[in-house]
Amino acid sequence: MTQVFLAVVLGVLFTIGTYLVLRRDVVRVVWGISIISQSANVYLVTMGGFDGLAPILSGHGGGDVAATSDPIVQALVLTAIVIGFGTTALALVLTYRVYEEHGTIDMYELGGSR
Amino acid sequence: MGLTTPKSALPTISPVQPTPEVVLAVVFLPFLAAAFTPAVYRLLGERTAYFAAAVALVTLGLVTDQYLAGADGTVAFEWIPSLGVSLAFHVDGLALLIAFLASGVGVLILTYSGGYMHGEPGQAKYYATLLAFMGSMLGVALAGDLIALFVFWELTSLSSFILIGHYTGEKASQYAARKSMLITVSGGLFMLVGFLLLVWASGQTTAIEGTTYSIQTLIAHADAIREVLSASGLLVPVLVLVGLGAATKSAQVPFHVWLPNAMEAPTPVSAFLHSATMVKAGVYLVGRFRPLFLPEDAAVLGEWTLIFAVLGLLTMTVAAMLAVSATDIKELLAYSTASHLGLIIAAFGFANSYGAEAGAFHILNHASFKAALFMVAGIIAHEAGTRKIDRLGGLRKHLPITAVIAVVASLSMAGFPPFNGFYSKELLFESTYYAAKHMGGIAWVFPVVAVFGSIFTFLYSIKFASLFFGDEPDGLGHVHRPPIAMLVPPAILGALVLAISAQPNLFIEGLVGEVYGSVVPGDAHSFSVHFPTELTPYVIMSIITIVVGAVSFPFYDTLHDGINAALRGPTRANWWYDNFVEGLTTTSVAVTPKVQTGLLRTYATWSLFGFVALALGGYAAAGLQIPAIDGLSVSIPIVLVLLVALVAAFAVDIAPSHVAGVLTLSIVGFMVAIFYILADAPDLALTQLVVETLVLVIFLLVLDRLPAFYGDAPDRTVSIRDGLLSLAVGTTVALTVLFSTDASPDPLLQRFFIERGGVPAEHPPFFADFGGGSNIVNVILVDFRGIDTMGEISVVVMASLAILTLVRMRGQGETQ
Amino acid sequence: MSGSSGRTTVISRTVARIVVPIILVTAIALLFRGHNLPGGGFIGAVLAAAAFALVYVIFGLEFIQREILDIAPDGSERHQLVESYRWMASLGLALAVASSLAPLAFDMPFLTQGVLFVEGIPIYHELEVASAFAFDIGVFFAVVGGLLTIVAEVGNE
Amino acid sequence: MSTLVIAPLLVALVTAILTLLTRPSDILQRTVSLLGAVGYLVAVVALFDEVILPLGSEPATLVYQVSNWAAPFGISLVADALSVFMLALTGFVSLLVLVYSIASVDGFGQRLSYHPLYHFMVVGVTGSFLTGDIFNLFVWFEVMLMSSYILVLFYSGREHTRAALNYVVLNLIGSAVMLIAIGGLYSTTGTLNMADLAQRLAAPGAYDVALLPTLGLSAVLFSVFALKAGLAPFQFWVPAAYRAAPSPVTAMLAGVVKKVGVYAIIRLYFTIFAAAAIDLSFLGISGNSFLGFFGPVMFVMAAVSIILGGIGAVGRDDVDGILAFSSISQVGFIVLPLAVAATAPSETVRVLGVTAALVYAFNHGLAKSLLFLASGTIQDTIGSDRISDLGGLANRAPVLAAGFLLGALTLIGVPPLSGFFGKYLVFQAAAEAFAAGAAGAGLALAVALAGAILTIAYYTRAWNAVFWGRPSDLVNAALPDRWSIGSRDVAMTDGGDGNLERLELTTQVTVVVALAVAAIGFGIGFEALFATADAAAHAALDTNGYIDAVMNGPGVGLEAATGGGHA
Repeated sequence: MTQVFLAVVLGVLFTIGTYLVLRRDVVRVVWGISIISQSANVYLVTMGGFDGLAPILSGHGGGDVAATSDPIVQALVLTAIVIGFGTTALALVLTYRVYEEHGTIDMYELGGSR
Repeated sequence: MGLTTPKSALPTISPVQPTPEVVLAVVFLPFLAAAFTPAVYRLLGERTAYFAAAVALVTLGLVTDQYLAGADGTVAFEWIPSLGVSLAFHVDGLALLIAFLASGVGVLILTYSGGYMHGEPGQAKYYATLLAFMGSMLGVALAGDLIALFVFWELTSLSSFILIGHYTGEKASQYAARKSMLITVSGGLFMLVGFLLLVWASGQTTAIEGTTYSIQTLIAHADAIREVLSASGLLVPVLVLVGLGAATKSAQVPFHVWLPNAMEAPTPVSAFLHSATMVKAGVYLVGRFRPLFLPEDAAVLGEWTLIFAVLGLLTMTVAAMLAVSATDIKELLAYSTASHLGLIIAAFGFANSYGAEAGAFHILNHASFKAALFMVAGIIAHEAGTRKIDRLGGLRKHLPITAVIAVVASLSMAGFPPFNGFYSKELLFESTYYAAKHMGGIAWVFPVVAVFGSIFTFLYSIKFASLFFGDEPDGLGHVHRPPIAMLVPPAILGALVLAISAQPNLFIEGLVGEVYGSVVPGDAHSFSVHFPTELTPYVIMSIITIVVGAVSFPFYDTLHDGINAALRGPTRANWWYDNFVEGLTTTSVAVTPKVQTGLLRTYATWSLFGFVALALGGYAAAGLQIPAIDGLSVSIPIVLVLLVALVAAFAVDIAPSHVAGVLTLSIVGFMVAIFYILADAPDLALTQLVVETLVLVIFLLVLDRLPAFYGDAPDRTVSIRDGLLSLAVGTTVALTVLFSTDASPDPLLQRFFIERGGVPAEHPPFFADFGGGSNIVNVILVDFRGIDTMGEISVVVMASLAILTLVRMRGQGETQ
Repeated sequence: MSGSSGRTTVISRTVARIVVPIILVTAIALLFRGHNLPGGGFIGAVLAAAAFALVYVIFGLEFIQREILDIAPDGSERHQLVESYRWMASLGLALAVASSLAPLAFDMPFLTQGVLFVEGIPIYHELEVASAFAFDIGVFFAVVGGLLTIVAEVGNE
Repeated sequence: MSTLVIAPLLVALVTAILTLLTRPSDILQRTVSLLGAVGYLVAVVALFDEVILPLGSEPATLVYQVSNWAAPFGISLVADALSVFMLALTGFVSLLVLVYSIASVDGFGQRLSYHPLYHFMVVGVTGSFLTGDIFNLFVWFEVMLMSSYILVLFYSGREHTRAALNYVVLNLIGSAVMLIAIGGLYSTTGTLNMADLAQRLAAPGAYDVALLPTLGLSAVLFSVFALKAGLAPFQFWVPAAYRAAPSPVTAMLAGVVKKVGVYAIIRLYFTIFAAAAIDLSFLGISGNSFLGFFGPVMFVMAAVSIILGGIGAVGRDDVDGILAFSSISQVGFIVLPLAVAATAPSETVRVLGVTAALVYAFNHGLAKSLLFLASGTIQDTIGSDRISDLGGLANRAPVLAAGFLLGALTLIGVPPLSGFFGKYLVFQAAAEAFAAGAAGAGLALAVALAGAILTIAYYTRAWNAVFWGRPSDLVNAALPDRWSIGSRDVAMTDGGDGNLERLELTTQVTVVVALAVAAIGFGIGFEALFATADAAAHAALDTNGYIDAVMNGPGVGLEAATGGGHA
């Protein structure tokens, strides 16, 4: 089933994220990346559809497939969230180190000499 | 026609298969010796020259052995059977002639080097490279396989590069080496493409089984190959491509520019590589492929003649004029070499037998007189201390033997009867005349140009000889006697010139006739030359050449200045080369910073543009229509949560301070967490919530150390451009969501995981074919897709290493 | 922000003293029940890390070193805490890999998980012992160690 | 199922962890690291032996189901000739580069994080080559990227942090884009397993697969692989990152890590997406498979890379910069025959094109790592890689010079070095396509020739400036006399323990020489390389064989589930 609303929301989130990535303030760039990765996760969850229960079975034995949300995308997103955390942390500390080394977090000033 | 068909006109030589071991030794002995040269140099010092000469002598002996055995045929060694490429060697007249030149002139040059290179730096490298070159050249001569030919071909270019750059400290050497490498290796690549098209053609004809790389097999099926090429319109491309290889290597106009610069090499190198042997490779190539492309009965102006006769005559004339404009004796000889190579190529270009004869004979003649002249030039430079033509004169008094050699060789070069150069030039005239007569019309240009060019040849030849006569110019210092090692080799060559001049038919019968056999299709007959006794049209051509040359010799300086005056800017081929190479560098310096700006926004813009273009291109190429929109399809709480997220994201964009931005950013994160709850993903929600908190903490810790906010006030155009790109990215993502949520494939995986993730109702002691947990997401993480998790925790551990490295390696920097 | 205790209030300390243990217990509970209910090594780990981060933000690194881990907070041992976290991460990763390698000894593929039912235990009657749990513990420590290294090292600055 | 399939991955992973644990002891850590790299090579060779040897026989496709779940439920690792070919390159280069690293990387840095990161990078690369699951591919990409981020910023100075910032941000965008592509593919096809994906794409009706959006989604994925491979317009991160990283890391990045992007392109577009039949009609692009779309795409990207990289390299004034731009250009040369193969008029040309790409990739892996290591040695010895600071090194360090020359000649394509055959096959693929009248093949030939000429131009320029010419003051200070392996006198810029320095320098030069010998060896013994690459190309194009091997492979699958029985 087409998810028109999510399409619009994700489209706008990506628009905002991209716009931030193109800014000159490194912190804003990191924000942009953060929004983009979050949106990608939301996108993945969307691909599982919303028409079920949480994928947690009651007791032993096979569950009801039709009534359960797709657990696969959730597992994927969980992996993606943790990886995303690692990289965001790296990007942040890198920002700090860039500032220490260059005394600026202005992309234009950083890019001055190749 | 078989591969080893006897030449019917040469009954004295019976067809014998070449001895594989000997052929192999001929090619690889020099390489082997080259590998040992550094060690030998440690032992022998400067006498390494004689070691190298001995190696060349052994090689010459081996070549002679095959010649005397009457070897004619192919021996092949397996190399890359999967490709059909073999290390095949083909011995025939042409191969033997070039092999004789490479090894014979090699002996002389290496001996001569023993005197010339006295006290020079880098001798181990010098002799090793010369020997390797000799091996490569022998490989070119004997190669019977296209790839094997190409291998040795490129190796000659490479050794030439190293030898031209011998004086590594000199800018001029570097310039010359790079130029020769750029031109000859590039030309080689074009030739390679030509070869590959030939191989393709061999696969298309039924006459040949499969594809072949064997040159002789191609020649044996020349008609079929030509037919395939003509039918697919590839005949001219192949000729041009192969021709480019030959033209660059043999310094044909306009690729002749590298040859005069190559004179930066030590003179023995110039004599060896850049006159007698390496530059002959191109000529050899044209001769080698002549029977493949030139049908026996080609009476019309075919593609072959059009390309090679024109190229050759143009080069012959232009280079001869340039030789007249030269101010340096080696430069003069270099242009002269290009001119004579043009003569040979032109001769091979004509479809009549005289052309083949002229070409075959002139290869030998040119090598004999030109190598001698280069060695003479080396003696002059070495003993008189200068190579400037206007500073030289009257050398006869100091260098009497050298003078004799120079005069003999110069007259031969001028095409003066009865020297050997005269006979081959006469044959060329004959072939141009017959070509013109057969074809008529525009073809009459051929003989006219041939004579015109020859006049200049005559002029500069006499000029060179005249250095030994007349008065000594002021400023010419004391001229030493050359050491014996430098005198004997040119003397031998001078004697050879005389010998060929005296008994041309002996040499033709012995060797050149067979060369002729190699460059004409089908069964060949030998030929003979005679001193003209009647006034034929081509004898008249020779007379015109000599008379006009002699009459205009007094005006040599005027011609010299005139040509130099005409050589301004674009009329010089060098101008094109220099501007091309310079242009590359300046373009690079100008363009690269515009692409690699160092600005992330440039990089991100292009990368995102690539993403958008690929995605939209893919959707458009598949002809996708935007799917029908069927209502909201999400619950109201989700709508609300996501709207809040949107508003927060927008607020991030316009946040007035870093802290405000981070706080609003975490609102986005928390909204996403709520979204996960609403989307029935409790694990995700939990993780997202906690991760968001952690990120917030780290953000705040880092922000604490950063400067406040950068007023981000981009100009309007930048904002609009960024906005448009962002919108394009957003639209692409939105479309992607629409397209992908429109699909509902068979949910096999989902079904399986839910069926198998949990614990079965009745459980055995130990089982491994059920996930064994109620939380399917966790079961997937630790079991079904456990290896994803493994990778992921590695990333987390590495992230911690990253932070450690970033902080602790501070100040440990490399010396950069 | 090098953890000056002067910047924290009594209230925040008190809150933290109460909240942090609760979070830690929750984290460990999440780890244990993850196979059947929302939770698991990941989530537990992230939550535990968050608890430590909170302590750090409120009390500063010295406090943790001095009060909890009994390490003298002088310059030479500044990195000691980070080192411990690092070991935790490395060992967690090692445990995860080692437990995944174990099935190879039984001629089963890497990462094959199984469940053992121990019957006849008082109260529980039967206990499921999932081999995946060992893996999950490895994940827990790798993630906790990794995240804490990051937080502590950033805080160290 | 043969544990050999996963053996390289496990060896690298265990080595990475052991180097984390042996941190307290320098010697132990380095020994473990080195043994691990040797073990990795042994594992790869054993796998190679199982899959490809004896040459000429039908290569095997070995499937390993991690966690013992059958495809498509668990994650499949697939070792076919293509994967093993790439692994062989990795095993060989990574061992030599590690030896070099131990001699060249700062001691404190080695202790701190270098060894684990290095092996994690190998883990990521290996996982990417072996995996048969697109999300798992994402995970290995992340492993590889995370380690490469850190290794790029390893020295954490001005240049390093700046280069890493751009590198990290671009790749983070790439990761998000990759997630979108994977999510979309899952949503339209219902699977993550590559073989299952191919199977479903081949019969979309049977699985309710939405075929049309898949083309766009695979194109999105393509942009990610192009980013990894450094193909224009995704090449921006390359020069700065290559300059910033320690030279052995750059050698690995250029020699091996880049090839992961190339591998992914071959694997996914030639093995997997090629299964889909689709009618294309767009802007003159026509065809009946996804490759009809990707052929022109690859051609444009390859052509721009070749020219842009070549032009960029010609004017650079630092050796690393020249090599980095060359790397952009050379990747274009790897992808160009793929473009030819994608739109190939015949099966023969298609195989030839893929073979050409593989051989070229292999040679580039050898030669580019050689050149970066040589450049690193120059920097370690002289203290600079600006060509204005260098000169005359051919006489001062002849062995190093010979190594560099051989590396450059390999990339120029001078026979009988192995690089020649790469170029030869690229030309052959283009020439045969051209002769057969394939659209654009003539243009491909022209681009290849132009690129080859540019290659000669920039390498001769670098050679002239660095190795010929008069020795600069820096060179005179660092190497006042001729220095070669075994020679006793070398004055180092920073003094220190002369013996150790000399040993380190000797080690570095020995590694360079080893790579040069390999370049010669693989040229003269090209038959073996060709046969392997040919087998790999056949494997890459054998979609049905791949599907068959994976889908009928080992593991617990649906039958057991529906049957309710236990093993």
